[in-house]
Amino acid sequence: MRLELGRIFIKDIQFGSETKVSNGLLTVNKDELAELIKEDDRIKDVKLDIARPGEKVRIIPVKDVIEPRVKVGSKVQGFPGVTSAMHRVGLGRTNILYGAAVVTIGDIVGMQEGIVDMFGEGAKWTPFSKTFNLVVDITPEAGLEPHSHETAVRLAGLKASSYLAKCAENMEAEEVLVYEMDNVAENIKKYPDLPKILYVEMLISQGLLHDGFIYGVNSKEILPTLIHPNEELDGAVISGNCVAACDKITTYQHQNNSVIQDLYAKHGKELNFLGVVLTPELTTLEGKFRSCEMTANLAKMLGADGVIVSEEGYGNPDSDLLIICKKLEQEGIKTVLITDECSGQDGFSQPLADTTPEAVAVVSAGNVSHLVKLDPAEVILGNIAAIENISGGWHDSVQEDGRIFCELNAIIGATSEIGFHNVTTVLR
Amino acid sequence: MSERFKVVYYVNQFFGQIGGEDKASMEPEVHESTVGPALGFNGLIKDSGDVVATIICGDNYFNEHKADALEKITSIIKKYNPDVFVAGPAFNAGRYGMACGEIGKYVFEQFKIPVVTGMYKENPGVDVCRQQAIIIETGDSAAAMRKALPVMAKIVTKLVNGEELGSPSEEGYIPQGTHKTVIVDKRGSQRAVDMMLARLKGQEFETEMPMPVFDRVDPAPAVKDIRKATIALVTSGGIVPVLNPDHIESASATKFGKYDISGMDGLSPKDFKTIHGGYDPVYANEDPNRVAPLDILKQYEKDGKIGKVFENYYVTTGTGTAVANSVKFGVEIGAQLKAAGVDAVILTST
Amino acid sequence: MVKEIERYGIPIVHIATITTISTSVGANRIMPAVAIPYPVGNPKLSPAEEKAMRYELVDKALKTLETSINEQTIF
Amino acid sequence: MIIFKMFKRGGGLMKYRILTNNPSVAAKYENVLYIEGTVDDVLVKTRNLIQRGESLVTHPLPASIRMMYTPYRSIVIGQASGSSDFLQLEIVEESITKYRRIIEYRNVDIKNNRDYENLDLWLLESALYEMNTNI
Repeated sequence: MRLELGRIFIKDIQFGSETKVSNGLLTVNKDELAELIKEDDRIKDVKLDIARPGEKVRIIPVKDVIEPRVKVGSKVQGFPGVTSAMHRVGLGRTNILYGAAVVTIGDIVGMQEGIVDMFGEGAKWTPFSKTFNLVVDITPEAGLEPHSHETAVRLAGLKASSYLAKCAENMEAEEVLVYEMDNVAENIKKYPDLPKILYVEMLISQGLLHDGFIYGVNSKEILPTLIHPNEELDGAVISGNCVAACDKITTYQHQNNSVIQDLYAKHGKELNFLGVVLTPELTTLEGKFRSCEMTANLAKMLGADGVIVSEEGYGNPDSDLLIICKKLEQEGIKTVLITDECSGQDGFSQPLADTTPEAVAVVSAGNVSHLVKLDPAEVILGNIAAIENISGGWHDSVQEDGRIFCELNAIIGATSEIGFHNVTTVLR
Repeated sequence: MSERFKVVYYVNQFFGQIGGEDKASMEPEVHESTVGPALGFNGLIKDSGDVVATIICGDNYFNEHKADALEKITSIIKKYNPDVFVAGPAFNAGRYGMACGEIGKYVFEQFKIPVVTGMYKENPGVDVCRQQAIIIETGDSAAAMRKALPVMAKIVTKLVNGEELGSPSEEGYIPQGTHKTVIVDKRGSQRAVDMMLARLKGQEFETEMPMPVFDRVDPAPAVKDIRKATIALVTSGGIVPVLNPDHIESASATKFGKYDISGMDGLSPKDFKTIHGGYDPVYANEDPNRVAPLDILKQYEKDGKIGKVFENYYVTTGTGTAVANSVKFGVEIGAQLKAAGVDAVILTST
Repeated sequence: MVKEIERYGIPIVHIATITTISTSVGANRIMPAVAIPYPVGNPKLSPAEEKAMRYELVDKALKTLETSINEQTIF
Repeated sequence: MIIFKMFKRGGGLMKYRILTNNPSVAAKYENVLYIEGTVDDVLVKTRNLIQRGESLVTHPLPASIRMMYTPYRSIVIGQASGSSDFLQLEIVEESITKYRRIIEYRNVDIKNNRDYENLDLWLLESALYEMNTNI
């Protein structure tokens, strides 16, 4: 399977009369996009804004982040099984408005969370301070029940991303990344001496605001599934997860899954990348045992020498991570886990994340309780009161000088457990 | 820092060149000269700072008159208003280490200035102040002085300049035990791939979330004749006299209780109850022997099947994994049992 | 705690419910307890039965102390 | 009132209960052990029952830190299995430790109570659905 990702570098976004890209400037026809989003009769109104890196803008509460992309030469556009009919992804050519992102915001059931600061201290902690963001804030029709509300927000973001990139279908890409991999059998023949590595990506799969989707199928409905890494890189997996700001996997992070990218970078050279297993993080213990057992079995069947396991969320998924690790290590398969930790605001508590003797190789994506002080913003996109509800915010977290104390867990992507960001902890 | 920084230095009677054990009871005195290690230290910081005062205090005096000593030291510090406080190094000297630790912790908390000391890693003073002070890891004797002082001087200079310290191993200090969140060059996924490859190649790798390591101890020899043995009863199940006279905490206790049970023939619910926060107390409160089987042990004693039940019963609270404090309790309880000639122990956990 | 006491050369039996934890913290003589809230009791039994059961448990505990072992043993 | 039925493998009904401090759950389901108290109280009660040999059907913790600040929690407990399951005992113990550490510096968010009642109910129903599909 060969996938080409053509990058068209975006260096600014502005509203204008026509949606187009020229010399790195993405111009967006606001009315046209708004009309498109309002085609969904669950949506009463939509507000569109732009947030650029360095601007004193705070976006809150962020629901999802999506990278604008277009499938070149394809009649069917959009996310398969979600915003379009099922179609093949993971091969052919996809053009990307690289450096741009759609950011959806708005509250569903008082569960506001997730800050993206485009400037100052806060910008350091989120990867989405570096993208030019088109911010989509919908107002639902009165009385819309939360499940539908969540769906409407999710689809609005995905549709907006496809809309923005449509104009780039026939553009010349400035950089083309090629992701190509033979089938497992061929690869083993080709690279007999390279260690075979599988990637297990765990997904929160627990109900409203706690779901992920694979080709539109809710991940809580699946058994652990083996997919080609290219499928995920090309839009097969999207986020419906509106909690866990710091350690959820946004759609953007699925499209650019960093573990997949970094394994690909060494594929055929230092390792043999077997593929991706998507594993649901369920609520029942029985479900957890089943998923973990089957995940370990898939790794065994594929002859994996090593498995990198990434978690999503904190709390009950820690148990899944532990059990998968234990089962794999007992089979003699070496694991590396990526997770985050809670070692208290002062960092002095022993992290509890995952303590099983088998977890000998763990990457820490940071302390979720680490305190940061955010400088005052000039523009708030969204709702400043939401900071009080943000995980990490508390009643007096807004200071008189406008600065905000918050824990890292309030910041989108801060402690990404797919290792998307550069945060970690060190012992001092 | 354009101005020169000021250091107040603390040493004991020995390093203060007053005398040995015979002078260990001396009260704190202050010298505006640099004495002992303070002299060497002053030479190492001479480009940017000065030791403005050396405090010399007897180890015994400090440990026996802690409040007085701290009060005197406080007034000295107020007078000289230093930018940083340095104590020791104490190497493996226990009383000196405790003094450096207690004073270091106190000064840090009262004056909010950096505190630097030096100790051998097993010095009991380490645990006293590791979170407050930067403790240079030294050798176990004064022979390590020449190595320790430059390390201390370097760290002191960094701290007064507001520079961030590197890792404990780079800088030579004992980890404070904090997990500091930092931004690094490589993203997490890349670190994971590198760690995986290192693991598979059998190379060394460093996990970013180390587990507590438990050492092992050889099994003690079996009791030769149980009928003559003194058996002690210990529990982590939180069964204490009903008024909980020692105020033992309901979880992760910071102390243990020791109660004379020699006159009892069991743990009566009238006299004992559980304060453990980790389980439903109903059953233990109905009959505390369900947690610590004193009733049966006493019956064994009466029947002559064991020598006797040790007169003191020991109790703390904790689940199996709360390690740090339980080590300390084990050391103290073990010492007392050993001294009392106890032959064997039954420990129950909830 | 177990280990530190044993370090003085005093044999010690650890009666614990989650024996896996007892193993990992380094106890050598380990005996499974009845349940966390009543390691050496059982409220479902009559008082006489319960006492008899506890008698047996203590008997077993004392036997572990009389047994020579070379490694961690769950009795 | 709904009695949620959970079947045993090989037929028959398995006894189970929902431990909850959420009035909406108590109002909707019959086999509920309602706890008038905090999430911490629900967790402690769960622990006590597991320590007595009942079995943990759903995990005591939510899947994110954000959810830990919410004031309601519903946990499904199955009938006594007869023997204590170490893993369940450890999960429930560790859940309490984690919960308390996360909540240490925080006040539980009660401004959005109605929403949280509903959210907890929906998440519970998602779990019940998950249980029901595994027969």
